[in-house]
Amino acid sequence: MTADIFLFWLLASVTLLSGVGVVLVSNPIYSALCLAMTMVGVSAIFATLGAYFIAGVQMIVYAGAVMVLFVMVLMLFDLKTEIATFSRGRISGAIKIAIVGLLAGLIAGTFAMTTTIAGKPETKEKAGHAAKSLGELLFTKYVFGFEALGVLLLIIAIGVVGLARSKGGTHAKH
Amino acid sequence: MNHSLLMSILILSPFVGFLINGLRYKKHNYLVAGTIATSAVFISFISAVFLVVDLVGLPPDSRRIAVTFFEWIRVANLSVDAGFVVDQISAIMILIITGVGSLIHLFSVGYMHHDKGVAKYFAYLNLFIFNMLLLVLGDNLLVMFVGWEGVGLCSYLLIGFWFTDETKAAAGMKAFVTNRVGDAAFLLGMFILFLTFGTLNFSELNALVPAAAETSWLGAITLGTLFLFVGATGKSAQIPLYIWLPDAMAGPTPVSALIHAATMVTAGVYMIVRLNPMFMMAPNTMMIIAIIGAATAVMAATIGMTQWDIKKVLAYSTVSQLGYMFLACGVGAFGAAMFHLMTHAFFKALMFLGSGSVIHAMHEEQDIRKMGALKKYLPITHFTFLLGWLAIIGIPPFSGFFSKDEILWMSFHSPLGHPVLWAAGALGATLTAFYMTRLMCLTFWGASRVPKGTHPHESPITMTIPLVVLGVLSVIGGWIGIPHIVSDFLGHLPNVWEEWLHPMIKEVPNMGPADASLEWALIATSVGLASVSALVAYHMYVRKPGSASRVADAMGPAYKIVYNKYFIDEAYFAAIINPLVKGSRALWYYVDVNFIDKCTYWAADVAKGGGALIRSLQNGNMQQYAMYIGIGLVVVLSILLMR
Amino acid sequence: MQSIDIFGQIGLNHYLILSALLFVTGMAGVLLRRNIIVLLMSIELMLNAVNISFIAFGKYMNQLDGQILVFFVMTIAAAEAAVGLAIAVNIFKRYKEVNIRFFEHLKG
Amino acid sequence: MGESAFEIAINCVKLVLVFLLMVQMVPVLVWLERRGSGFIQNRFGPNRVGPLGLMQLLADAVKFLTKEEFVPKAATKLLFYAAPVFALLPGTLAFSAIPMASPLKWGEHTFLIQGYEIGVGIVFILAISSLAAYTILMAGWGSGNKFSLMGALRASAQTISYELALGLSLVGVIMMYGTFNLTEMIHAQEGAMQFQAFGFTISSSLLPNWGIFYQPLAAVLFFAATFAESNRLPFDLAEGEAELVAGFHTEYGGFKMLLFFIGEYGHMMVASGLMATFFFGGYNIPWTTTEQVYQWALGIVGSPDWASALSSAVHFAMFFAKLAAFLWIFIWVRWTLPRFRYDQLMDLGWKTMLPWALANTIITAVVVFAVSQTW
Amino acid sequence: MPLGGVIFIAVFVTVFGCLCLLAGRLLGGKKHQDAVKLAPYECGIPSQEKKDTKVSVKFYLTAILFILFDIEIIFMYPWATSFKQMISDGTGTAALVAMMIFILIFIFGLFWEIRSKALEWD
Repeated sequence: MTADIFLFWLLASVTLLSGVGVVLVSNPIYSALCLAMTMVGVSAIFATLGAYFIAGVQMIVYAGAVMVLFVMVLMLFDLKTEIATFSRGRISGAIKIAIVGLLAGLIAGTFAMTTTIAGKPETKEKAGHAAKSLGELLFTKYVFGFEALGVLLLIIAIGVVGLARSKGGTHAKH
Repeated sequence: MNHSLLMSILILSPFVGFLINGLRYKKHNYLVAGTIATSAVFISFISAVFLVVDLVGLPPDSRRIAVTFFEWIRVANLSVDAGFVVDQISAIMILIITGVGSLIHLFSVGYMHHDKGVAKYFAYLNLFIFNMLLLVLGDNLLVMFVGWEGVGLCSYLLIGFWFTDETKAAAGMKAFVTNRVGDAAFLLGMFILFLTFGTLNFSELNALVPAAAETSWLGAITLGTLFLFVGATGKSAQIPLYIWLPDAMAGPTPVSALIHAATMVTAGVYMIVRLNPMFMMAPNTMMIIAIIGAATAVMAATIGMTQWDIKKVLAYSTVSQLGYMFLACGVGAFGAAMFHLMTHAFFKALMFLGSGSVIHAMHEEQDIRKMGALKKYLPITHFTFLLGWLAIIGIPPFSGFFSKDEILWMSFHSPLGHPVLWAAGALGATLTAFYMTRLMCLTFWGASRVPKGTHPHESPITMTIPLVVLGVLSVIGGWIGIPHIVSDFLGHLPNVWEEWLHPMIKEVPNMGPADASLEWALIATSVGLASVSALVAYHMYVRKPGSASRVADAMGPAYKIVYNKYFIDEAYFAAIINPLVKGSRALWYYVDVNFIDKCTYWAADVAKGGGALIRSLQNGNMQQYAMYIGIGLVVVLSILLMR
Repeated sequence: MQSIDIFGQIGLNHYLILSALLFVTGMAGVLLRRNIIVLLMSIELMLNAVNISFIAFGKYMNQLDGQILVFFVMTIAAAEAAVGLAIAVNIFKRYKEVNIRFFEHLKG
Repeated sequence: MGESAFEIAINCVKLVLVFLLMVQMVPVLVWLERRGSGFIQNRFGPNRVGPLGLMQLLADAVKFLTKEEFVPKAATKLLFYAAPVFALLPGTLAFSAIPMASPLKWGEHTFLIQGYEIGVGIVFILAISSLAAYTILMAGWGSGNKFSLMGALRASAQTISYELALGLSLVGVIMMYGTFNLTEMIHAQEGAMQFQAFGFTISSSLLPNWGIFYQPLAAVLFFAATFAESNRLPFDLAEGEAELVAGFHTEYGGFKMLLFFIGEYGHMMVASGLMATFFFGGYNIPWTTTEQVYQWALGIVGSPDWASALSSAVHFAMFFAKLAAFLWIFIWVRWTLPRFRYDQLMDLGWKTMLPWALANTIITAVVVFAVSQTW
Repeated sequence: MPLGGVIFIAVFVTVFGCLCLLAGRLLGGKKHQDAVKLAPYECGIPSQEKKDTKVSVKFYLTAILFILFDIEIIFMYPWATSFKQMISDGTGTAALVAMMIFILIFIFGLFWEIRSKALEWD
């Protein structure tokens, strides 16, 4: 099991580091690329947890679609020369950082002290089987949510076209 | 027939008429609206007749048809039902209300046909009938009070019916405000009675009262009845709250006939009669009622002698006659009060309608100085008016004679009465004879003073039919209550009235045996005085026109005082209204503007400042919002983790 | 309390704490960055952190519901990103501005 | 990754071998492309260096290596350098997931002739290839040249547009096989045609049991979409030379350019491998099953270990043949069809292929459902 | 677990690429660089500022629509794998109906986009 443990620490550190990179890097394009890296790392973590299909979906949807959109937008509007990275205000900045730190400690502490789920991880199953059960669950228990999401996506598609159309024609104005 | 069904038809029929006319008033012409309203009241009248017939069929001791529709209020030990009861007293009232009411509705069809708001008028009239029925049928004070307020509202609406005329609108408001004073007292009386007896139901109250003997000079019963009486003075236009009634003549004449002569103004009398066992337990109240009644009778009569407006004369006459009824109540002659109430309803409604007919003929002219010799133009009106005149001045065998005589006799004979009261009553009768004769002379007889261009004409048939019917009733209405002494003389005619009311009326204790010769003497005196007075008036206004003004001049200041209604209105203004207005203005300025408003401004400033302070938190900076969420999360998690 | 080999034994808590740290990192981004697009990305980061929790719980409780929920969360996150970016681009086109503080002027 | 150090080592070596195979295919393909284009266009192509110009490969490599190292001034250095490196990744990672031959059983060990077996193989490959857009965008933006950027945007827009048709066309395939696993798919295509319908088993030895006979529409759509995915003619709008010079790699030269080439050819190989796997039976020899081949090999060599090795080799040869065939089709099409206009390209992706893929999905679902009913 | 393999080959390839770059740098010919050469490539005319680049927002609109439709397609995958299984489990009809509704929504969206000319390139 040492390989698994090594993998966890590797992936956790990669994910966390790139996550921190998102916040700290001042060029938003690097931020986006860092986030893409985080997504890939999270996907790998899903894989270590046996959720292979979800890992793939994570890659396709987040890394392959959402982040591409972000990068595309950033490149499209060429935001390299950036305004100041962080918002002004020393006091509020200090408070915010303190909150973040406290929250990190608190959540971690809460988990460490309270989580008592003693269930053993399921025995190794064929990944394909998990995906199949996922499909069955999706189409029985969660079928309503599934259809609702279909409608949501339709609405978003229509709305986004409306947004993109509004005031500005097809070309970015300068 | 089913009593509750009859009762609901009786009560709701006018209400349905009100809804139909009220909700669609713009679409109706006078004929449709009048037909709807009149038939609504007529249906009510028929149900009333059915109910009364059923009531008559019951044995005398249990003549009572009670219907409870639902429990209206139940709070702690206050329990009020929407209960209605037809008994001997309310039976008379519903017959008068619906009967006279339908006649007046019929009259209105002709009288109001030129008016634009005719449907609205009929709607109000129907609403009034509905409320009046609530008032008389309610089996407890609260339901009665609902009707009481309802008729007040309708009175206000109808007095101010031509609200575009400011004085008429003001008259409506005056009536309403004056009534409010009485209503407040009525409420206080109700509270006191409820506190004392724990119920508002009439029969329960009347049953409980005899057991609770009054111990002190001004106990709960005296106080309660006194307050109720003040309420009655408001509604029934007695001293000191009569001032609204003459002004109420601003409304359409049929309204005056219905509301301000026949029905609503008698509500106070009705209320006292309904609670007569309780009033009997409060001799102090009784005394006050008798004195007020007698004083009102005389004072209103004196004012009536000097008025030139045909309706004003009738209005003061009404006040005066109501004084008689209160006098009767005050001396314990409740039967006589009810009797006079009924006969008065007939002849005064007749006279008001007659005056309406005259006004109609004279094209809205109300000043009797511009009339005279209308006999030939308005034969039917004149004849019926003549019947009313004979009835009111108490000439036998017209109805007024019997009821008025009964009152005068009782005020002399009853242990609660006093010769002075009788003397006041007799004086009032004399004055009544004078001013009514004056009215007849100036309106119908003597020389014509009708301005050129005015062509008086007899009224249409819808207006004359009610006059005729009421005329007949004015003549024969008194025959059901012929006094013992007269009936003995005529050969033992039954006194239907007395028998009918007997179970409901508490006997005056210590009533001595009637002295026949004394009674005859008193009757002769009052009739004689009235006749003489009438003759004098005839002489003064027909034979020698002008002598009246000489007399008035001779009287000088006294005449002036009377002509100006004893300056009562002015006195009220000086004593109550102006100080009230000034005090209110001072309160408004010093308390409201300078204190309360400043407090509220201060509160507003605080809120505004606080808002500005808090608004700085809501500055649109999304990250700050997120920070607040974060702070909240930290706090919540800390609390969770501490536990 | 028995001693636990923190580094040698990977359990649920490890994933949860990783998720918490990622979440907090994303939150720091939301709180501190000024570029609206970076803000949107930080929100995505937070959502991802939550997804890790879902999957970890799902695995350790032997249930697939967690994965379904992650599926849904991803969908909604993508939709949110789409709309958020569309709005940001719209504003950028008109005002040449991506500073979050600028968006304060859009009220009313 | 493996239970023991031995297996881990074997797996690592295997992965490196797969990668090297892929890299070594590139010069061959370049040569093939140039010779092939010459053949198609009725000219010679490279023929000076070595026999049939085969040594041209080496000469090219030397040329690439000795080119001047050049970075434009406006470039963002990190991205400019990182892009070609990352260009290698998607192709390699995806290609490693494709099974290339039947497993080799040697003693107690079983060696899969592929980089790694992934349970959700299709999803993995789609996920990996969706990362290709980053390379393009990084290169285009990192060059600091507006032609590069526009080329990159065009290329990525095109890539993602065709990814929809690509992904959707696979839904029918997945439905058919009921799995994401590539090995299971290959097993499902063994032997001669045989399937269940209305409760009957229908078989025909006329045709192999290949996916293309069940999903012809999906095969056409998938193949067309892979062309667009790999930015090859007739879909090479990103480097529309008249307008955009050379697309996102305008500023690249030398070895960096070579890495892009490797990535592009890697993409082609993945596409070809997937075509073979999904629709043409993978490493299976037509009309036969893996078991039959193994028995045949056992009859020749006798030892189970060697028989397994032999059958793996035969299967590998079969797979390689199919791969080469599809690669040749790629080259063939490139030099045959003219280029699309950009709006035509997008219209084709969104308005033609996507609806057809949807139709394919619906038809497949309905047919699968109907055929499963028995009466 | 194949994940280790994936990571291994990814790292290996990255290192390989870096080595290649290094080799190109080391073996590359001598440098002649001047301002014109270092300027962004332009067809013989002085290069423009990048700011002036006008890029059609169509690209990002396409990307957004891609995300939305991509998710819808991804939703079909678990259904596709388990469809046969569900048919034999007896829930096939419900699954088919659910997916048909979903696909109808998809088709509606697609055709709405086509009709509203969101996918037109000029």
